[in-house]
Amino acid sequence: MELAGIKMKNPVMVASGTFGFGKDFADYIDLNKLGAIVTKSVTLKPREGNPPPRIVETPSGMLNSIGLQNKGIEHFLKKQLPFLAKFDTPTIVNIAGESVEDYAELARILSQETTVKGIEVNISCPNVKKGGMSFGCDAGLTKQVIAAVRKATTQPIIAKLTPNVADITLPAKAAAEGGADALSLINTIVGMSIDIETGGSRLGSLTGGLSGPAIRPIAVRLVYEAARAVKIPVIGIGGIMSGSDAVEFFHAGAKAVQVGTANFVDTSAAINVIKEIEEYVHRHPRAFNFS
Amino acid sequence: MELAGIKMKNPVMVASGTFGFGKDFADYIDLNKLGAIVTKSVTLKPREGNPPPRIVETPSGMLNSIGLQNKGIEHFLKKQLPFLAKFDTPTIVNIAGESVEDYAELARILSQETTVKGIEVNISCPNVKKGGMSFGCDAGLTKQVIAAVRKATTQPIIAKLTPNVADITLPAKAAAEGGADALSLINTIVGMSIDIETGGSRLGSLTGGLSGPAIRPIAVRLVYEAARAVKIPVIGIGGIMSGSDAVEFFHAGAKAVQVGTANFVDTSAAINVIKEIEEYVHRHPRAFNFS
Amino acid sequence: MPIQEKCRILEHQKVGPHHYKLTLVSQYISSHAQPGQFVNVKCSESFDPLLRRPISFHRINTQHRTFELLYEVVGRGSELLTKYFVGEELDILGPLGTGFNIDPEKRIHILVGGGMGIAPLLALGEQIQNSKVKSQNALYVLIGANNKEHIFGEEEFRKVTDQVQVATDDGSYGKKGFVSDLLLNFIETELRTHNSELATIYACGPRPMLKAVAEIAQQKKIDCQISMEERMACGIGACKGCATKTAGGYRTVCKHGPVLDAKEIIWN
Amino acid sequence: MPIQEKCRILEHQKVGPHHYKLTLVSQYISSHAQPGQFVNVKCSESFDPLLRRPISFHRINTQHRTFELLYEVVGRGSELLTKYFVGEELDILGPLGTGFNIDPEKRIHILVGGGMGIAPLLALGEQIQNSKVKSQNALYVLIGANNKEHIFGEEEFRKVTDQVQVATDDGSYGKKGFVSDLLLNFIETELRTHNSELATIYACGPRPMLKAVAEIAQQKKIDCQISMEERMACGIGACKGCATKTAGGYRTVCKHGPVLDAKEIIWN
Ligand SMILES: Cc1cc2nc3c(=O)[nH]c(=O)nc-3n(C[C@H](O)[C@H](O)[C@H](O)COP(=O)(O)OP(=O)(O)OC[C@H]3O[C@@H](n4cnc5c(N)ncnc54)[C@H](O)[C@@H]3O)c2cc1C
Ligand SMILES: Cc1cc2nc3c(=O)[nH]c(=O)nc-3n(C[C@H](O)[C@H](O)[C@H](O)COP(=O)(O)OP(=O)(O)OC[C@H]3O[C@@H](n4cnc5c(N)ncnc54)[C@H](O)[C@@H]3O)c2cc1C
Ligand SMILES: Cc1cc2nc3c(=O)[nH]c(=O)nc-3n(C[C@H](O)[C@H](O)[C@H](O)COP(=O)(O)O)c2cc1C
Ligand SMILES: Cc1cc2nc3c(=O)[nH]c(=O)nc-3n(C[C@H](O)[C@H](O)[C@H](O)COP(=O)(O)O)c2cc1C
Ligand code: FES
Ligand code: FES
Repeated sequence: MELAGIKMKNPVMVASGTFGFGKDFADYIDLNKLGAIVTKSVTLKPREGNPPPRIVETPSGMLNSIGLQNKGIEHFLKKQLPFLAKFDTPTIVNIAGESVEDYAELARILSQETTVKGIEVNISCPNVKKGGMSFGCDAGLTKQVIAAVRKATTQPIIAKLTPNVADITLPAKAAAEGGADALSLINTIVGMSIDIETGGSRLGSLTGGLSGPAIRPIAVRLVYEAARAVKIPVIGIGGIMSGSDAVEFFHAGAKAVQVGTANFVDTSAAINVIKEIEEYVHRHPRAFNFS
Repeated sequence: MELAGIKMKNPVMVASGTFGFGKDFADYIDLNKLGAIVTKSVTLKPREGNPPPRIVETPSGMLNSIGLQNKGIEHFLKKQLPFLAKFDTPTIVNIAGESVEDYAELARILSQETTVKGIEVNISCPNVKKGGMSFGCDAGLTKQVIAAVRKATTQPIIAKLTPNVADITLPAKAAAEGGADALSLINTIVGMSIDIETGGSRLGSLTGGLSGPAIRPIAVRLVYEAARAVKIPVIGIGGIMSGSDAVEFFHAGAKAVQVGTANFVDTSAAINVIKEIEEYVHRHPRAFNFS
Repeated sequence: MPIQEKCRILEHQKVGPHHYKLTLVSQYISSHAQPGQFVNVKCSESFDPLLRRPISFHRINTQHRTFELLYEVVGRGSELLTKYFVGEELDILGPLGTGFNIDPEKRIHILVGGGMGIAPLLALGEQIQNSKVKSQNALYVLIGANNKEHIFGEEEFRKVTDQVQVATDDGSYGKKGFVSDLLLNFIETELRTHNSELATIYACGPRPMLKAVAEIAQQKKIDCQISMEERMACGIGACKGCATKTAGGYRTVCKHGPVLDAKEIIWN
Repeated sequence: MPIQEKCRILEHQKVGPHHYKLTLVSQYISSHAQPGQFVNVKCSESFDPLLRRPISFHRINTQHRTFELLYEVVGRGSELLTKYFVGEELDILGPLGTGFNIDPEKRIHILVGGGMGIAPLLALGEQIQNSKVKSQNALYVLIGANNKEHIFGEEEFRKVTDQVQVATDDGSYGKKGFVSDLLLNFIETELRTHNSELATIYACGPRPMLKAVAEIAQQKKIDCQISMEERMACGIGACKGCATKTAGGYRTVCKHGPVLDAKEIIWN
């Protein structure tokens, strides 16, 4: 199949930030089997991330406040991309910036890399003070960021949207107008958990991003709405733990999906999702048109 | 304690729509022990509600699309209020309308009733086509509805806010400006669940409202934000299953809480929450000031 | 009046490929339960699954202060139920809802169960046979299922009446066909010699079967009581989540039902 | 290289008020595990709780192809773990992380465990005593806990060394005081006659205790390895959720750790 100009074996990718840069999972699963690998967010300069604790479990979900810890684009190109390039699975690089220019610069740097098959633009990270979600919450800024990235590269662009908006169709349309080839949603929902003994946040930061099965009904609804608002393909993300969860997103209008938190629960989660979708498609040959 | 001018034995109410009009729970618990009873939403005219199925379970949560089924304000006053009036627990009537005038009219009718101790204005129901959430999503309309209710009654007014907004502080402030004596949040989050065999919604309606522990981290965050945006007291709602969950909301800035979905899981849920809060306050005598 | 109570498990047996029988102890619930009513069971301590699961009284044993549930594993709630052991306690809400109404004027009782739908009918059959007017009553039991493995309760039903007929969709046991075929055939043959006004049909099973039964009942002008299913949240009438469409508007399956007059039900 | 595997439960015993010992079978994991490493255990089939729980190797038995975990019930994950029976399987990820480093140059090994912190130390003690240079090694074990009931492993430690000291906060067993007091006393008395450069402290336990131990080690210029804890999501280095502050920046407890050089750790 092909999605936004990216050739994939199947419509199942692993979601940014839940799969590192692939290496950690290569011990457990065959990376060649994945539809695509979306890297952890890469920034221009190294980021040390947020103070611990960075993880709190919540009912059927988790909050994280990683804060985009990563070693920066240079280190990525030198140390992490070559590993990913060895696999017959497209690498989609997720980029995050603090300004429109950051995004454009990242896209420009990546545009030279033939082993990069697509760019996912993270305008939806709730765990950073500057940039991040503030771009995705504002349709005008969304369009601006995507347009700047569009100018900087000919590679396929996926705009990753935040659920923390009143009307998802506005940033969805804005991203499409800015020149995105696809949308991916949802990123995490801003949440908070308080330690009742101390009265303070259970995370090192005040808030974190909620992910996992708890948010799936919200994600399905937003994908449904976004898919009807734009003509470009939509990638469904949010609490996908099994093939049936993925199929729910396909019915909602998604053309592909990303598996996130599930990777932590089961290292084979994405592989199982792929298998279960195949079985579903076998049972329902006319349900979807993956092409 | 007193909240927004309503005298209560404790800061624990039961949430609208999860406790009927009290009668169904009187078999199981002593209604006199509750801080307050918030009735199911009452509308001017009877509403038959949405087509079934109206309930779908989701991971650590549930979607509902009841659609405000109720027999209207007249029936409420004649048949349901007298029962509630027998208890030494304040009745707060939750009202829902399709227009500003509906809300005002409902408030006017209720303003005569001395056994009604407060009005909760539901501008946040996601399960109706007209009115409901569309008021709560728009700060201007929020203010208009609350101001109209304010003009119609001297009873304490609680504005019930929807989480389906980008910035909760806007409707929060608008409601305060409109004259609300307190805010309650959150109502349910719009969600969707698809039957993968049929490809259609698992509910009789397309979407439903997500409630239960799954949404608690989101609710705590929104309460935290709202409590810092306004001077009037905030009532925390969303996934409260135990006393510690309630305490989390108090730490977030809530002055009282409402127990919703938990009532379905355990008929004594609200009573247990009350007990557990007492134990907490006993262990931490200076943690909160309930007065 | 229903209560919420922790009930001790006296027996828990596998009785079919995915089917279990659970015997619970409760003086109060066993002495207040009526056939057709149900309990709402907490299947886990976790929030996932969150809600209770409704299960009908399969047998009510006032004397032993116990009641039995017959359930099929169809998803996670019922799966978790299988993990509870004899001696442990289950958190139960009940008896809930409105059960079957045994009209003392009726003399011919026709129980029609499809699949797990036989669950509440055994309690009903036993009650009819224990009633004072037993000798004047004729009790017929028609049960159907996909195949032989899914036929339950035949033995127990035979203890209360020798008029038991069985059908399976695949013909692996009893007559080949639907239980509604059994019903139609029964009405057109054996019931022809009786006054059908003295008869009542009590039915429980999958929706398509119930619809077929309701149509036959209407066509043959026989009273018919149907035990309905709907997704539930509270189980006690508070949330209006279990509404089903009836001639009188939406009615709660958990309180107004689960047993409804077939004439009232709007099938689509 | 770690794997994800379903491991059969060979034994599962209650060994304390809220404490259990679990013996699991895995040829691969038992033959690759190192003391100080851990496994990430799936405690339920439900999504609540969602994440795996990290538990250290308490004992590694290569010969029997088994490994033991010693765990305390402190919340829902560990509570659910107690419901697994002998013969059932647990979904295990491991061996994970970087364990203790037994420097062949060192001759004096001081194991300091607080509460459940003794869990990984038994595997370490046994490995030190099984090593070829055993006769040249001196192994000291210092364990502490709130009270007598919470002292674990003493008997097993005494099988590998007769140098075991115990302290309890309330004095209900052994010396009254903290295990860090034992350590200080030990260093200032028994170790005085030795070359402290030949010594290494290996510590595991609650954070305040570890901090105290690290300070003592630094003050006395003794090498110190500390097994840290942090909330985890993936357990395999992918998510950066378990970061802890070190002199070299944030490091993952699950991959770079859990055992870290005490000098590297930034305590606040
Ligand atoms: C009044 C009443 C009495 C019942 N009596 C019995 C009984 O005696 N024995 C028995 O085995 N079952 C009985 N049921 C059905 C039983 O409640 C469901 O099978 C059970 O809730 C499924 O739970 P689960 O978690 O195992 O499955 P889930 O994972 O929740 O769902 C599995 C499948 O069952 C369907 N389902 C789930 N809940 C319900 C529900 N409340 N009504 C209809 N379909 C549902 C789902 O749509 C899905 O297709 C009764 C239901 C009602 C409403
Ligand atoms: C590398 C490592 C090795 C460990 N080895 C052992 C062991 O051998 N034996 C043992 O009993 N325990 C061990 N633990 C601790 C164990 O992982 C936690 O006790 C367990 O995860 C608690 O899960 P729960 O669901 O029972 O409790 P929860 O309900 O999750 O939490 C109960 C309490 O424990 C705290 N907690 C939860 N998870 C962690 C965590 N990962 N790190 C620190 N605190 C946590 C919570 O903040 C809370 O206060 C280890 C932890 C780590 C990180
Ligand atoms: C620990 C963690 C780290 C994440 N880091 C990133 C990130 O760096 N960039 C990004 O775009 N999304 C990030 N996400 C969001 C996920 O890619 C995904 O959008 C979200 O978790 C919802 O999907 P899920 O419920 O399947 O996890 C992260 C999520 C988690 C749980
Ligand atoms: C079945 C159901 C019906 C509800 N009906 C109403 C209603 O009529 N009016 C209203 O204001 N809120 C209604 N709510 C929202 C609850 O009052 C509450 O705000 C929400 O469920 C979140 O709290 P919880 O997670 O504790 O349930 C309903 C919720 C549920 C689950
Ligand atoms: S399930 Fe709540 S009213 Fe029936
Ligand atoms: S838990 Fe994910 S990196 Fe350590």
